[in-house]
Amino acid sequence: MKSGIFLFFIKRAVQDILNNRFLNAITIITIALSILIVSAFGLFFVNINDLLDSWRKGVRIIAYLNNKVSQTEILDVKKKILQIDGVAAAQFKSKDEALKQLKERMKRQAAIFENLRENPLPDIFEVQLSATAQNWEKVEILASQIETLPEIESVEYGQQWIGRITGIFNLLRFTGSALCAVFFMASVFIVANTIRLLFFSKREEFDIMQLVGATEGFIKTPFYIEAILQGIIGGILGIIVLYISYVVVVSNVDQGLSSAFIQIRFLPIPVTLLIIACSTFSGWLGCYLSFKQFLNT
Amino acid sequence: MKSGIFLFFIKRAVQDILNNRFLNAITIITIALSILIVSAFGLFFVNINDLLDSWRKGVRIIAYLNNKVSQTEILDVKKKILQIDGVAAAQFKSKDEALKQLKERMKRQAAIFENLRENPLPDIFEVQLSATAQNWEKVEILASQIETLPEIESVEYGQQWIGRITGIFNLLRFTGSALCAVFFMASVFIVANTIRLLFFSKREEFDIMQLVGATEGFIKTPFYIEAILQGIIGGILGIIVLYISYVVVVSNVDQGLSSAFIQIRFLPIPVTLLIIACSTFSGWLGCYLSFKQFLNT
Amino acid sequence: MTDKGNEDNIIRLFHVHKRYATHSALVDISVDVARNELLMVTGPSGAGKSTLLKLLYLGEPASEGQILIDGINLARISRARIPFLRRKFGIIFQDYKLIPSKTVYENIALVLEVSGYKSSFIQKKVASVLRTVGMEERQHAYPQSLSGGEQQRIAFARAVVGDPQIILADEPTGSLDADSANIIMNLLREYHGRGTTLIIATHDKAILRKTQGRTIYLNDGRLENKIVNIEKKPAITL
Amino acid sequence: MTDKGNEDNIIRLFHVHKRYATHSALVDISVDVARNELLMVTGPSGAGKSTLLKLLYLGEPASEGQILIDGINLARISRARIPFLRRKFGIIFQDYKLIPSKTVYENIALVLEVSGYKSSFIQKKVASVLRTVGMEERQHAYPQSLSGGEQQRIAFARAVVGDPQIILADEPTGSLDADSANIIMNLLREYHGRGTTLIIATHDKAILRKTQGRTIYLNDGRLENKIVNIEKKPAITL
Ligand SMILES: Nc1ncnc2c1ncn2[C@@H]1O[C@H](COP(=O)(O)OP(=O)(O)OP(=O)(O)O)[C@@H](O)[C@H]1O
Ligand SMILES: Nc1ncnc2c1ncn2[C@@H]1O[C@H](COP(=O)(O)OP(=O)(O)OP(=O)(O)O)[C@@H](O)[C@H]1O
Ligand SMILES: [Mg+2]
Ligand SMILES: [Mg+2]
Repeated sequence: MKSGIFLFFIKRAVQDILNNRFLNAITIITIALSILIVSAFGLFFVNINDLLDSWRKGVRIIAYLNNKVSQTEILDVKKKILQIDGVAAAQFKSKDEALKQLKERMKRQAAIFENLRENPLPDIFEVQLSATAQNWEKVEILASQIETLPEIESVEYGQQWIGRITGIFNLLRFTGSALCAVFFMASVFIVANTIRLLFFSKREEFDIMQLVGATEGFIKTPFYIEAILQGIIGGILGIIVLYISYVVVVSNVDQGLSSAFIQIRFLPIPVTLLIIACSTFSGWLGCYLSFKQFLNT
Repeated sequence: MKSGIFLFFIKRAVQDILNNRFLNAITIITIALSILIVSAFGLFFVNINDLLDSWRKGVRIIAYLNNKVSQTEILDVKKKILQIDGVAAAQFKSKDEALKQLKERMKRQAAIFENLRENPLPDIFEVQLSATAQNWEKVEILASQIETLPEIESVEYGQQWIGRITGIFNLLRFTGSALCAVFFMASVFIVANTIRLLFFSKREEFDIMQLVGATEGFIKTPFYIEAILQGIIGGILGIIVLYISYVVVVSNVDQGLSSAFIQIRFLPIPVTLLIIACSTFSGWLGCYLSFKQFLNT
Repeated sequence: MTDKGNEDNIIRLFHVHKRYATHSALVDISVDVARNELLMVTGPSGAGKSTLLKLLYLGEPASEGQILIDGINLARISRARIPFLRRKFGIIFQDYKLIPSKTVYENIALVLEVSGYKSSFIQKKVASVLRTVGMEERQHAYPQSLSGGEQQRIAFARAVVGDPQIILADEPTGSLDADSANIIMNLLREYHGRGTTLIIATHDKAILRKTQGRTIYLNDGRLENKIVNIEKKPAITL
Repeated sequence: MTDKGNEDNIIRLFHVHKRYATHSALVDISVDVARNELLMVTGPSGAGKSTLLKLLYLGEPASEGQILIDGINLARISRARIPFLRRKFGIIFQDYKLIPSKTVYENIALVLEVSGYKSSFIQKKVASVLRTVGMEERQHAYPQSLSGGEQQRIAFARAVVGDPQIILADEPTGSLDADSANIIMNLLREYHGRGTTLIIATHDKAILRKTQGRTIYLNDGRLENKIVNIEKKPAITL
């Protein structure tokens, strides 16, 4: 019985969509467009984030060992470093290795190194940070923690660079998230407003149905179904258009980006589903607001 | 007479907006929201662009002079370098200066330099590039051009770094512009669709006016004015909301960003005007499409 | 639900007023309508006939006074009960109030769907009522494509399809030629014969003359009961 | 503009057909209406009366045949000329067709604004026509807040405010009580007396009986001219 009624309501909703094809097409397109906007920005933001992350991964602390540390003590030092909270890995590099690398890096000034009698460089540890520790304040704290170890002469980390990156990170994260929130809310309201405009043309129908004894549930249910269907369809359409654009863009861009180290990825499935869910919710909200306004008899 | 008629039409348009306050409020809010989306993204994009530009400004070519170049020839070399297309400036740096800087940069490895009998470094020119030359291919070409000068021993430029930056630049520019275009078109359609939904509730009115002998111009003009007014009001509202958000964000962010070298700026006035113009155009378009559909008797 | 003392009066109005922002549409109306009565409401244009009917089905609330429908006080009815109150009525609206986006069939079926009838029953019932008003061929047409009189017949069909306790007919034959009007009036009388309470608002003299029943006369929102009865009674006997 | 040979026939229909998707509304109608004639169109519900009027003001195009209005062939009229054709007519629509978002005053003034009259003239003219239909106090009301008969009177006022050459009145008194109907019919006759061509579609026997003029009878889309005249002429002499 109950499921029969529900089927009847779904039938009525679908019929109403078909009866008002023009209006519904316009509504669904509008919904799809606003979902497209939100999800396109989401996609952009996710990939910018990936990019920033990949840069940030490069942040590491160099710990210089003092000369007194013997070959045998090195493992102990490593253990101590690894025990510090926020350290992900520590890689030992002997003074000879370091000199070799330095020579390589400074090919042009190689002349400098020709006159060396002995290697003046210290042994070092390259300390990699865990993801949570990759912000400026954390890096500073970590660095000073490492420096307090007796075996460590001094530490180095690209202070200015990290400062810069952190500032930009914060700015991007902040404005990006703010934009996401704004876009999201704007879309919800656009979708809801569109549904309201759509249902405005139904006032008469609502009124007449009430006059022939329809309960509010009887009137509302099919329209809620309709609004939700439109939200779902619009949301899915928006995501599909985004995906197609994504595929086209990626296939064109990746050649020019072969040298780059980042890979453009699509929105993760959960995010996609969340977006569609929000589109659906917006449809519901528009319907709710419409009824709140039109059905006050 | 003509201006009298026009005044009459404006009066009718304003009256219609006031008569249908609810619908018009919803329409204007929707327009404002989509303009907000476009302009917010525009603002984001403009500032990201600024950021990228400020980084790119740092790209320079280091030209190492060979030992045979005497102090007197240096001015000649500078002239030659400056004559190359794409070079914006060239700054001479003597070998002593270079060593001093190197020592400073490599404080930790300062021990290396203590044993030097003579300065092994060459004199250099730091070559700054003009804005148009700041992409990877151009930099390479310029570098090889400079290298062919007899007085130049070799050149150095952050190949990998520039490659990276260029790839990311291109990607950001490309997707950013694409997003701008998508957002823009989406907004135009959202605005137009909103106006269409609004005017859908006017079909009856259009019909009746036609039946009592109104010309199409008589019917359309006030609605065009109405749609254009809505476009303008919605556009301005969107920009105002963006500006307020901008001021709030900037005043909150700038403290945390005191270390950063970029300054967040608002959209340039011409862009703002363009956005409002487009909003207006979208209103017009929606009106045009509505009439195309409803007035075919 | 039924109030014992007034079991025979399905509709009772006590000193009912209806005021709009600018003026009064009904002033101090007190009327009882017995179960299965046929009451005619007449009066000039703007007298308040439609307003009176509107108050009964809660199309508008009364500004003052009490209205009892089948023992239910309309001033105290809960929002959720209103649809059930309205199902007691079959209403022919003066302006038909057909849903433009639904076909003739759908418009009529709606009344039965609202009450949760089975679709096979609905089909049979709607087909039969369409046949009685001679509109079975146009069941898939939309209201706008019907002539005025055809729309009015559909409005009649929708009003009676649910076999309501009370039929409110507001100018039910205003757009009909004499023959069609007679058919509709005879159908209404038939429903009356089967026990339905009938209230007909009209200014059609021919109908007033030909229809047996009490007539009340509204003028400028006021009841002028006696005057009409005097005026009309001889008209029937003519 | 005027076709010499038919100067006295302001409206001419030659073998006009009107077909809708499912059926024919008018079949082979040929009628001439003389300048300043008063023509009545009658027939049962759905006969095609409203459709016939609709063809005249190009509310719908004819499916077949020729229609000449004041010498203009409607089949060949350019889109831009249609509004000017329509200004020859004053139309009382069966369903009134008042603009719901405009007040009574604005609805009537619209007809004059459309033709570009000065606002001081419009104000005077609208006020005067509102007075004649007894609706001057309701000029700021919206149509939905008017009773059926009041709306019909506004529809009449709008039809005549522009002093049109031809008045098309589709059931102009269907929602009016006898007194109001008489007032409206007398006003129509007055316009006729001043030279206006008048076409009235109605099935109100009282009006047909009381109004002098030619009557044509439509049945199922066909003209049954002679039969009506025989039927009616004696009615008038009664
Ligand atoms: N919503 C409203 N707002 C203001 N006035 C209204 C409203 N509805 C009706 N009226 C006024 O109340 C009075 C009574 O209206 P009602 O519709 O009851 O008249 P009626 O007797 O049915 O007339 P008719 O025979 O013309 O249909 C009229 O003057 C009308 O203008
Ligand atoms: N747009 C349309 N589409 C299909 N059929 C139509 C349309 N308009 C009118 N008809 C049909 O054409 C026929 C004639 O309609 P018309 O409105 O002319 O009748 P009428 O003589 O005015 O009747 P009434 O007295 O009831 O107003 C009717 O059967 C009607 O259903
Ligand atoms: Mg009424
Ligand atoms: Mg008709």
